[in-house]
Amino acid sequence: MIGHLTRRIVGGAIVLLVLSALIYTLFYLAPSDPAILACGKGCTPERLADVRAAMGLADPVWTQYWHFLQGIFTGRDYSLGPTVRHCPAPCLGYSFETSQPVTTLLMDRLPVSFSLAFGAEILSLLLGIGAGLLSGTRRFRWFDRLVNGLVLAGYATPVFLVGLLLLLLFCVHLQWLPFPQYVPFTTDPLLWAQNLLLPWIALAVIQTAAYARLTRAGLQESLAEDHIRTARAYGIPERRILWRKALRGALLPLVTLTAVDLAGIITSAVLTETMFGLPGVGQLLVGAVNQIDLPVVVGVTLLTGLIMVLANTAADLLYAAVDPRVQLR
Amino acid sequence: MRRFVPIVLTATVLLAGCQGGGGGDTTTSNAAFDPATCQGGTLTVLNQGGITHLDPARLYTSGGGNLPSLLFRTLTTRNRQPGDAGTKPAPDLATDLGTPSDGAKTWTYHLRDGIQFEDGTPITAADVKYGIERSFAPELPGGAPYLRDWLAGAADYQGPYKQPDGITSIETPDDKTIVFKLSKPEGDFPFLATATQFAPVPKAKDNGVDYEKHPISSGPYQVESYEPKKSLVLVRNTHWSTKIDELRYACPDRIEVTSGLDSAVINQRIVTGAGQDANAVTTDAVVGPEQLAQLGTGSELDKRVTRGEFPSTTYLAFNTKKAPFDNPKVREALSYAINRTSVVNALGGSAVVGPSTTFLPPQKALGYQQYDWFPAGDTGAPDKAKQVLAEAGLSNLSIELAHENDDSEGIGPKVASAIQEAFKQAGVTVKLNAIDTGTYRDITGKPATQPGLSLATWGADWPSGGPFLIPIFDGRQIITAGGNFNLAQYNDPEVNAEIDAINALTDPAAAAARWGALDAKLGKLALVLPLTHEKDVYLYGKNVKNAYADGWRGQLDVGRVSVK
Amino acid sequence: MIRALLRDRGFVVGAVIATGMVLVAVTAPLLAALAGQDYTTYHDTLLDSARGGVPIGAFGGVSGEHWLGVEPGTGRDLFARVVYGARVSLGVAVGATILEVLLGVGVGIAAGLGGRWADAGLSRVIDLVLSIPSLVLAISLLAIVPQDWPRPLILAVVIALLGWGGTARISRGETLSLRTRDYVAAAQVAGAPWWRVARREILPGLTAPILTYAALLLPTNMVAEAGLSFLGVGVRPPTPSWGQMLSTATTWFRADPAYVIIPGLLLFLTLLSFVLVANGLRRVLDPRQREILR
Amino acid sequence: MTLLEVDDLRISFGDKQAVDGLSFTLEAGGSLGIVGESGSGKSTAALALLGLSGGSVSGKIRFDGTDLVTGAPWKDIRGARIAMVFQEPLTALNPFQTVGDQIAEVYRLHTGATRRAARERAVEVLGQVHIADPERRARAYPHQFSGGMRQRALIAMAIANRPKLIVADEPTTALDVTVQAQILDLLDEVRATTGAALLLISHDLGVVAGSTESVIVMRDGRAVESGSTESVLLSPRHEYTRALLDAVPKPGNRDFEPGPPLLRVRDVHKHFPQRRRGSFRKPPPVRAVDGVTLDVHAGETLGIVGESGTGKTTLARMMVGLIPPSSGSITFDGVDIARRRGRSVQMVFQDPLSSLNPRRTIGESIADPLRLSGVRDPRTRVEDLLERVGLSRSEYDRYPHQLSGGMRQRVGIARAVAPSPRLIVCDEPVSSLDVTTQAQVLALLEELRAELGLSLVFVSHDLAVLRRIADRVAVLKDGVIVEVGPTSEVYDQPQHPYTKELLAAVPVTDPAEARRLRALRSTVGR
Repeated sequence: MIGHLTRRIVGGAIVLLVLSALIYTLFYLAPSDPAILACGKGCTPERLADVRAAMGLADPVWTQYWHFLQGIFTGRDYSLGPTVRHCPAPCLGYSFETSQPVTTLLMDRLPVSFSLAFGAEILSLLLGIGAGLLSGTRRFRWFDRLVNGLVLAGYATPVFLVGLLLLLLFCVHLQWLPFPQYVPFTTDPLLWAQNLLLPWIALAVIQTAAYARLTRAGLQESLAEDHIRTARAYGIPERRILWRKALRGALLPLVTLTAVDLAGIITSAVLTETMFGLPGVGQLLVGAVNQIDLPVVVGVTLLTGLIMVLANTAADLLYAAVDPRVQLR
Repeated sequence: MRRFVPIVLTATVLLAGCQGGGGGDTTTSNAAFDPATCQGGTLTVLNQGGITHLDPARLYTSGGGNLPSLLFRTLTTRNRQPGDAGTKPAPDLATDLGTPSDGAKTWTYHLRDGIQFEDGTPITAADVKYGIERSFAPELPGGAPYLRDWLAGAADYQGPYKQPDGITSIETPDDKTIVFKLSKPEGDFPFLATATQFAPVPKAKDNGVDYEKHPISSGPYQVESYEPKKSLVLVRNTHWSTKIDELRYACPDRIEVTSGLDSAVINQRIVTGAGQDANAVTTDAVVGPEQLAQLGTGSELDKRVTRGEFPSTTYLAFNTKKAPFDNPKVREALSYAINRTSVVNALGGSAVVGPSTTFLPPQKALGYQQYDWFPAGDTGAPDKAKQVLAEAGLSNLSIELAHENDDSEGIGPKVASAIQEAFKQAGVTVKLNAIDTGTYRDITGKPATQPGLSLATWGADWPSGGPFLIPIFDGRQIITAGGNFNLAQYNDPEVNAEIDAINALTDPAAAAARWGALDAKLGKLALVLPLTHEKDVYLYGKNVKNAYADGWRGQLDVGRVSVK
Repeated sequence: MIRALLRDRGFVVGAVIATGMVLVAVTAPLLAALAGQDYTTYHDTLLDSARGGVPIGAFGGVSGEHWLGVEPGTGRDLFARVVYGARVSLGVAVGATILEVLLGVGVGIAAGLGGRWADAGLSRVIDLVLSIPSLVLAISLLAIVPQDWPRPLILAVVIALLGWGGTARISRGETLSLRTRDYVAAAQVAGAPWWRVARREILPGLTAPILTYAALLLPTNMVAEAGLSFLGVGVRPPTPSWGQMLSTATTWFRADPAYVIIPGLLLFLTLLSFVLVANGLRRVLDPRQREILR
Repeated sequence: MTLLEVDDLRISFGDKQAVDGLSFTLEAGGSLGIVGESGSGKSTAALALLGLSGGSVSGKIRFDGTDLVTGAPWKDIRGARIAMVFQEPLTALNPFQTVGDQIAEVYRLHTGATRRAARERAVEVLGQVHIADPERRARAYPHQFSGGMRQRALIAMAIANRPKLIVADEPTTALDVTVQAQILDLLDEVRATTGAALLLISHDLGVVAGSTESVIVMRDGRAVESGSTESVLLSPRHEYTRALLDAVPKPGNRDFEPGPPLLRVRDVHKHFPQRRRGSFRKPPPVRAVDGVTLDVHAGETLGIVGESGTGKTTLARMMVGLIPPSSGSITFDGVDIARRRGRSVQMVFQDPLSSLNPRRTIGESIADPLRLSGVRDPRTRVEDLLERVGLSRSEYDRYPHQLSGGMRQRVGIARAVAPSPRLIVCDEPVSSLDVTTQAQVLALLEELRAELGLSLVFVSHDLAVLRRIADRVAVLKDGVIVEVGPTSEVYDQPQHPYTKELLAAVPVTDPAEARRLRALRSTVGR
């Protein structure tokens, strides 16, 4: 268990290291120069050189990368001009564009992405498992078919398409819902939910179907297992068999999937956030890429990479927790 | 999605005003408005582009900007009047527009009495000087380049952090007097003095890059909270009063700015006007197709519109040092071939841009004179173009067109495709060359790397012909190392001499007439191919009063609106 | 097998639509010519410039000449753009899928048949690829690649480079399981060298799972292309792509809903058809009916 | 007193008649065996006793005064009065629940006992089935038990409610021979101590021989013969019963003069490294084969016997050079086996389905080694070989899944003899086949050996099979050969205690002998 975690952590660290190095190299090779953007219109070459030096871009790329790594582990100092500001570890640097610490920017955006991901995940789990149970117990044939068809359609639907259609329907035609704008949960939970409802639905449409199918398949597989026959042979009531025995096996794959999907929503939220104009991590990234804001791009990449690594580890641990047969080594 | 110019405060974009060209209905609703009793309420500002830097050294705005001028008073500022009057500068911290001497090479200002920072400290000439010096620091990039160019001996100045001795060409003989020594005559200096770099900064409060977290206000409001590109909340500055500032009304008690919104969402919200949105205005979200459909139909929305014009031209730049654009016939032929309707549609339709046959946009203050030397009609004259090309012995012409790789600045793929198609009608094959937006100006601004044909925009930093024509046509402004705007690489001593002569004029009206004549003269040479000029249509909320298009930049003047 | 496939109604419907789409993509110039249109010509007279350039007429300006109406803002023929758009969407997806399969199967077999160290090393690489936030990296990559490189090719390569992990993992897993089969041992006892084992014994066993997986990768890659084009890092104008159209549609969907519905519906239909094909293949080829559809 | 009376039981699934007029009775505390090959309907009949057979059921099942066909109070019957012991002990237990909880759950359900009492009962019955430290083991999950322990746990679950009838459906099929013996002994013991009747279902005549008083032989849903175990097994009247008994391997008797050593195994070890658990200490490797020295002589058949996990497959694979030994040497004709692969030594595998590539025709599979040894157009040779192993020439183009198990194993043998090897190592070649097919394949191997002058290494867990075919036998335990010698010597005068234990565990079809062995086991075992 400890060994497994150690390996996971080391492996995750390597992934993050490779990712950040990759981004640094790519941006170094890229033709764009963030100093030009900062310097603005009418920037002379002399001024540009000064600005570049002030932004720390005059150093060779490996020196920049080394400073970046140092910042993560020991923090770094930034010259503000007359004074020096210390950025404590883990310091991901400062945005070229807005001079804000990248960590602040990320912390600022995370609640939005998390709200989006968790809401959508919970919604799709509830609907998906519900539908899966209904169709898995084969009580309604037509429902079974419907779920089957929906999962195929869900797989074939890009989130931005669903998003557009939902906006068209609910915000423009029916005008039932406001055009989404992010309201922090702490400000007004009701408005928070109301505004996020459409993005949640857009994301859930796709996942609900997948979960329904998985639940249904898992349930059927689970009900066909030998130990269910044993339970029947020992007179355990069907209801109890379904809820206590079959469901657990059926939902097992969902446990790992949920963790990974959650990470997937956060990391691929770019599309949803762009679609609905939510100021999350994904939107931050798109803006940063356009502005060649390297520290922010690296920051977002590392954050999403970290979330993926954590989710995968969490999935492993969860799996081990719910399935006694699994031993983490 | 037209996110073009009016992103109020971003560093990359130029802002300037206009004569209020189309703004016929600007004053109609103001009959009952009384600036003495307008105070109260909270104004909501919904914007697309956020404020990236709230540091007066880094802001690139003219006329003091819209929101920044609520915090930063400058030596002069734009005259806050509807219509033509609004295109003139007016004294702000200074007692007058400045006294020129030495043939407009020296400008002297006196500060008015009673002016204070938000903490009650009196504002001195040294504070103004320090504010200007800060803008030279490479740690604080982004501001307009004119001061570095104009101030004598300031080109190599590295800012007060590295060179605390300061700039010698700015003198402060006493707390109330500040004198600028320029390297050449500049009659437009009162216009430049509206820039935020001319706002006072108390040296004791300067903490460099972090200063923007809470810049010390000299205006009617002070910062309550500020998040770059996201939000800005302003509350009253108790050390300001209408007694020391006649131009700003500062009606709302509180101003809440939200940025980073989609323009369609902003306009939708203003139209609906639910809750706080009834008190909403926008300074950068021009109306989209959906609202345009509702305008002019006699609906309630028609009363909630301001129309202005921003002096800006989108054009095709010919590199006359590169074949085949060194041949005037080619430039003429393309001028005949252009289909301006396609370009207008690509930029959002006739409500928000107009076709241009002149380089100067149609504003009186700039000295606009109508001309159309190569009439292409609404949709181009491909046959005429073919004929000109045939005369020059150039059929089957194949050229490359450089453009930005996104449409955010209005010189992206959409416009490029429209031009490609128009030239195709004239038998000219165009290959599109998309260049990353981040480096576009760098590549086009270096004669060594400048493509033969590129899309460009130019906006005036203040409503005068000088900043519009000088960087583009003054042969001495060709900067080979980079940052060049004279993309035609045109150098005619006669034109240069005329520019100098106009620059020395301190009467704006006289200067305007000569700028207009110069533009018409240059137009005959087809050095550039003008495409469109900006028009701005903004909506405002139900409760907003005294909303008129600011004559300098075509936007609502936030300094004078009321929500009471 | 084919008979079994033909019994699957979903597969048949999917295959018909998918084939149709492929045909459309291949014959795009012909179809556009048939409609008497091309995808670049501007029709300014069909737009209401005062209203921002929305098409004049019902449902996005549908007429006898413009079968699906015209594009708002430009007046370009939507039918021509849609059929040419199919080329990009399908081309990029097919290209990326082929690359992913080649790369994934190669690495997977190498890891599965190689020694302990080769497996350990390659498995780490596969894990790395799988744990990369691919959309995030793709956006950065595509923003950096020089603009004048052939865009569809770059798209396919980027999508493939970030997406071959799944194929590799499946190939490795299958190879590891296949190599324990006695028939592989039998071949080895008979003295077959490793490459002969890989080609004759392992590869045929990989065909079914990889084919099923690849069939699902195709729509996934189409979504990826559409998503990247949607975000503005896809193909360059005037080349049309469905994702790009949907991206433009976000500004037009209130004023010209038809512009959302046409490319959106096509994208959905095409994706659905490929998913149906994949689902049918899976049912027939993969008797264990593994739930790779998620 | 009659506990269970089944009269003219018919169960059909659509057109298929799975059970076709089955009748029998079972006395309280008595024992009955049902024997039949797969598909004979024996399990369906057993499930019908619990109303779990599915299909349409008709006829009469009278249990303890209740009719089980026309609806029964199943809640009081299942697990309480009739308890079932299933074949696959791993899958028959819920993997997510501890063993103790599962037993307690069943007990509570039927007795309404408190949680605590149920728990105590679970521990008690686990002790009753001889699970050491039942208190602690009750808290373990099924996967933490060995196969034998799982089956004990299932039996514990069965007796928890003191049922009147225990139905055991192939309870020992998946188990090793010694464990099988233990489980059968346990069932016997449980029957004695609880007074429950036992219905034992098996395909193996040897299994029922020692454990039941009477027996029914089923075929195609019908009882072909029934009676007391003694009379049926010792003097069968029905020819099917006779055929079944005949197929049980009989001791072979071949006079044999061993030739010179052909394959020499010298002090061979094979250790598989274990993955690190925790980050500190590397665990010791698994010693699959731990010092084996062995000769295979020209012309002989060497049997290697061992239970699962004794390293016999590893040894077999090393003998053909598939796995390199960790240390020691294996030489063929004096040359390292790794360099002789392909020509001289061939292998026949256990699972004939897995040993043939499902995507290639069987002809191609056989032709492969021929091609590798340089034959250009091997089709005719392959067809000859097919004929030789008893298949028709036209089978060349068929695929493995189109053949029966026995035919597939013939293909496997044809492939092995194709490149004219001198030694064939057979790894459990008949263990997945029906008894009757098994006999045919063994006969084929013997013929080929004589005809081609082959040497055979025959690895098996089945002592009876080895006794029939092997000239010499080596007994493998924990990677070490504990005893080796001529077959008759090893079987008749076993020296090593493990050999004795193995021999005592072998199920035999003679009921008297079976009882003798059980008595022997109880003295050897404890």
